[in-house]
Amino acid sequence: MKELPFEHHLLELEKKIDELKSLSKAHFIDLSQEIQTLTAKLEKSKAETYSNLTAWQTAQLARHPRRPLTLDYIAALTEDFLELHGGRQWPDDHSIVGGLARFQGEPVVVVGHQKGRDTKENIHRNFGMPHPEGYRKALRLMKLAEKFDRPILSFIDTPGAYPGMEAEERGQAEAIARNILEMSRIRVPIVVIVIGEGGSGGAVAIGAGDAVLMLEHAIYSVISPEGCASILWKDASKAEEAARALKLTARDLLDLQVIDEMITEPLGGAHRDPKTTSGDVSDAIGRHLERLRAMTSDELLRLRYDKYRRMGVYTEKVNGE
Amino acid sequence: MKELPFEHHLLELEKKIDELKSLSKAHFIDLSQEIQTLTAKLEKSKAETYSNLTAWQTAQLARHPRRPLTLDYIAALTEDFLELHGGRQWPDDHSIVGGLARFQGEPVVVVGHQKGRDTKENIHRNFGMPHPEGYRKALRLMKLAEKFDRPILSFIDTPGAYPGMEAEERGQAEAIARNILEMSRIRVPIVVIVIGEGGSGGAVAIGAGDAVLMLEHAIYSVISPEGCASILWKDASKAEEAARALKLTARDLLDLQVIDEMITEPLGGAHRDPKTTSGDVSDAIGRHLERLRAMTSDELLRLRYDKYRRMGVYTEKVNGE
Amino acid sequence: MGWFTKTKESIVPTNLWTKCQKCEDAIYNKDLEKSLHVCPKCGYHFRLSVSARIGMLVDEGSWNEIDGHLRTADPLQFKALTSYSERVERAVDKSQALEAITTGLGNIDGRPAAIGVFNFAFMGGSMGSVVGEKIVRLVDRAIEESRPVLVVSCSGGARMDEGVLSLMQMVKTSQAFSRLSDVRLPFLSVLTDPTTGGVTASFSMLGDVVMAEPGALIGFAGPRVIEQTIKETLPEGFQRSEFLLATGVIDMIVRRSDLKATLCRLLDFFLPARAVKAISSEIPETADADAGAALTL
Amino acid sequence: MGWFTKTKESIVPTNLWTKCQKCEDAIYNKDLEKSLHVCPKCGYHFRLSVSARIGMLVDEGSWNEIDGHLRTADPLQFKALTSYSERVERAVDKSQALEAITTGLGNIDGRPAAIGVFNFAFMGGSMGSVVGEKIVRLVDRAIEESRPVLVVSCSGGARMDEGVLSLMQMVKTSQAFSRLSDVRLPFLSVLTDPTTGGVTASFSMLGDVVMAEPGALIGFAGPRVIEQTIKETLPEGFQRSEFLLATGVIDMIVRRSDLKATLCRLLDFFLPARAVKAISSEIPETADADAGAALTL
Ligand SMILES: [Zn+2]
Ligand SMILES: [Zn+2]
Repeated sequence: MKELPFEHHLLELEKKIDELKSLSKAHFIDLSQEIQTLTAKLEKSKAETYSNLTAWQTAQLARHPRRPLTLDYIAALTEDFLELHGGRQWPDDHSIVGGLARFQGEPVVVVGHQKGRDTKENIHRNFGMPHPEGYRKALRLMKLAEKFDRPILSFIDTPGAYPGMEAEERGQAEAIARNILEMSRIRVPIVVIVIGEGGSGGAVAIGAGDAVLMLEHAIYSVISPEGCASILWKDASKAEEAARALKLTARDLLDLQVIDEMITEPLGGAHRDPKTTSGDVSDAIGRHLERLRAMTSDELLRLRYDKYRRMGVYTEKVNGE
Repeated sequence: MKELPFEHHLLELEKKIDELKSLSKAHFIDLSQEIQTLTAKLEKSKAETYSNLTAWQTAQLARHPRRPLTLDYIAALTEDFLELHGGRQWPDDHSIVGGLARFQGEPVVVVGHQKGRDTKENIHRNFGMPHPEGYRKALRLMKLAEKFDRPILSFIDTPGAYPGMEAEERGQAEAIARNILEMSRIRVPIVVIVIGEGGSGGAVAIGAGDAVLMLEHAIYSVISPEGCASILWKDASKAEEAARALKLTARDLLDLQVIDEMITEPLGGAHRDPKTTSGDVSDAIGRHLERLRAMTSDELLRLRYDKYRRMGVYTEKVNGE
Repeated sequence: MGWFTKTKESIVPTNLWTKCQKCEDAIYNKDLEKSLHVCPKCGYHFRLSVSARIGMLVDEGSWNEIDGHLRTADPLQFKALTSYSERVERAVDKSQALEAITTGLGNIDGRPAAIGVFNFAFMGGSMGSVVGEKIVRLVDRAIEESRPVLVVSCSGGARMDEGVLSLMQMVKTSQAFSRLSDVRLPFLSVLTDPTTGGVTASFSMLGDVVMAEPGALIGFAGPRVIEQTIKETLPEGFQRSEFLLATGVIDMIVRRSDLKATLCRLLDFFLPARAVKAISSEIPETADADAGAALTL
Repeated sequence: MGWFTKTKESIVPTNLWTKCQKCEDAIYNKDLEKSLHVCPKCGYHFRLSVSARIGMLVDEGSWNEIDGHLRTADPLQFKALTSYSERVERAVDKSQALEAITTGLGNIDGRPAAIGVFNFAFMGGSMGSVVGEKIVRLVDRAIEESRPVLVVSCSGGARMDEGVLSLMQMVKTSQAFSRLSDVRLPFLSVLTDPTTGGVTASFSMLGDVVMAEPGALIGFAGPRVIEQTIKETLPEGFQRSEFLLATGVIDMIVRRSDLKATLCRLLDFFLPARAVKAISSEIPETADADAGAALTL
């Protein structure tokens, strides 16, 4: 497993415990006391580390190469997934996947950004960075969901819209704008789950739902910490400071009332216990879906509108300068 | 002016008359008798020729390089034309034009195939053969018309959808199908005018309207005479026979009840008197628009459905073999 | 005589064996039938007869053909080297069918549906007035009885011999599916080798889900027309199912052996208020879903 | 002091002349003002101040600013090298405005409209909570009073200093225009140099007609970000108005001198039951409409 800098001492401890265990086994020595002490220390240290992650550390966890990806959640949370590739727009964009599935027995449409696990996969998936066709494919699927009155699950995990020439040529901006507008009209519940990186316009293009849930160690931001640092600090190495300043963690977003719920991750992050994570994600989605399905579509649209209408913080000075 | 084979004797006569006139003028000889005789002969010959055109001759007139094109009709029939390029699909397709205009004082949306006048223009316009984006642009404009309750004028003049690799790649078939489907739902009147070539799927993709008018010397067919000849006769030179067999003239289509009205052209074809032609086109459109605007949109959609529902000829044997 | 032994490609003299058009392997006919006419070696999908297609999809005893009596009336009195009427009669003889589509009502593993199957053996599955009318009546019937619609296309396009009337069938059929869509009944469109021209450019691309059998030629313009236009040879795989998946035109590629189970899953997804159990055990995970990705565009 | 004499590009020492950024000609300031800040020689469109923009579009005496008192509350307590509050104060000083958009009601040659004009001088015209709120209120007001909406955009995108809240303004503003669309009031969107990021990728691309001034930089990603990504220099003209016309993204390019007349024609087209006379004499036929065609993609 790839090591993140702040996990170093934990991994060292884990290694030491393993060594003691082997030693004990190989030489029939009773080291249970020592092992127990170290394990307790490890657990304490883990708890300390992961409950006090900085924003930058969270960003690193959000991008962890072993972190569960959209297709992992689809596999864990749903049955009978049938991927649909036809965005009816050239070409098929592999950085966004979607299709039909059953969630807790009920038919749903799922869409989501898809990153890769290794270089080859990442090239195929364009590192989870969509071109315009990706959004249009997602929109087609969401309209299909609307037509057949099926709720939508949308998984967010992208560094952002792809900043390339062809994406611009083919109308990246319009595609994102169109999706946001159309999502405000889709007459079925939309549950959004930020599972990793919520990168700016690329995220919001499939993220403007009724309920926005976010994993504890996911991030959601208007710009990457690196991008922000290089613009505002003129120094990309200030990413750590930028991450803090941007308020991009789930706890921050809960405070800012941008998300509806933070889904706690197992100690050490989703990748250390994907099963528990997906169980918790499933529960959270289920709860929100139940709430949203009880509404008429008029209510749903009104509340969705109000939700985003309220976002933003400003003051009104009655006598402006 | 480019000469069509069947016009040869007429052009010869015209030349002779001009010669006599110059002669008379230059030498102060009175040739008025001769000129009058020849002119009468010319008129008679013209009437004979143009009222008895074969289907193949009609096809040649329909493709005559001097024949008025969509933008010519827009300029003659409407005021305040504002071309809109944004199909919101890469790239802008110059073989289909469209925009906002006023027809007889009322706002309308116009769309149409656009051929070129010369090689350079034809390359720019792709000889009036659309790619998928052309249809999608037309559809966007038609939806804009629907949104603001403006009727649609659609001018048909294309050899057909472009049979190229990129067009296939980017979903030519789906784009045509989508347009046909969406046009059956557009809640404003759609008046279609076949002004030159009505080439197969490329034509019908913007041609499924409430009223389909057709100029006398236009053609409208499922396949070009040349294409048909090379498939069914295995010989492209049989185009003349194929043209006749295909029943592609305005009179044929009137008989087959595929068009609603044939607009008579000035003797010799639209290009010999564009002003009279566009006046007649304007009158015809005006009449149909008036009729269609008197309907509710529900009536309109029902009648549009019924119109195409009826098309086709078949028998029902009660005891099938 | 089985359908596939009639194909001109089957050059093995005996009726016991058929040569695969792709891998050239000789396949014992009984095996080919068992494998739904898919080459056991290379997966090549042979063209299927209407009866075989209905047989593999529709529950035994549930099939009721409708509108089988409709026949063309030769509206143009069309004549090329031979007359249209003659060509039709020959097609009837050759295909043992009256027209290029068979429509009817049937159940797919217990799920009622309205089903149309194109017959390529009848004038290349071309769409004229009868095909158009039969499709519209099928859709009307589906709306009456609240059935989903499935069409298995296999067609060279519009039928030239009916001129502009066959062109109008594109409008007539597409607007019928617009009505089906208005009442929110699903349309599943299956494209098989080949589906081109006016059929591709009308209703068959309008499915809520558009799927294709592997390796099928699917396009608007035929490959020869394109090659004449661009004066180049088309790359291998152009306009094949895998290419259409990669270009975002179709939703999925479904192997014939998975087709029935996939249709069932789709119907269960789209149809309201059916308490069905998941049948995921029966079919593999989205097979071939990414096959097109390897294709270089 | 006039706006353009402040730009760092105007290196001519006197305030009487301004140097054109494109053709480098020195232009007498009075001439530049008369030409609506368009270079008389090469047609370069200088960036316009909010007051100049309103002055050229809105009938004298008809302008009523609304919501001018809204100010940011620094929700993140954001601090980079300097704090957001400081940056805002500096922007207020520099631009003599309280925020990056001015909104209000006014008439365009007698036609009532709800109008928003971005102010690039205020933090690069970036969209934060206040800009979002002002746009939504403008749309609300337009719906109340049945007015069409015109927004002249000029923005670097979302305002980083408000973090994810500025991202949410994309949703907030876009959904407001969805409501405007529902009541069938027109939205005319004018893009000026530059319009990028979250403003381009939200409401400003959602106009019933989207037009741009000539030569404006318009895109989602900024050119530098793209160059860093692809590790190449972008071709001349990439992401300029003419490029966007050729790529089918925008509807038309309108020269500043034609803008008011074009807006009038559009409003007359879209607004119901206004008995207006054609004003085609005033402006040339779709100028620059095909300029982008020459661009090699
Ligand atoms: Zn084989
Ligand atoms: Zn200049």
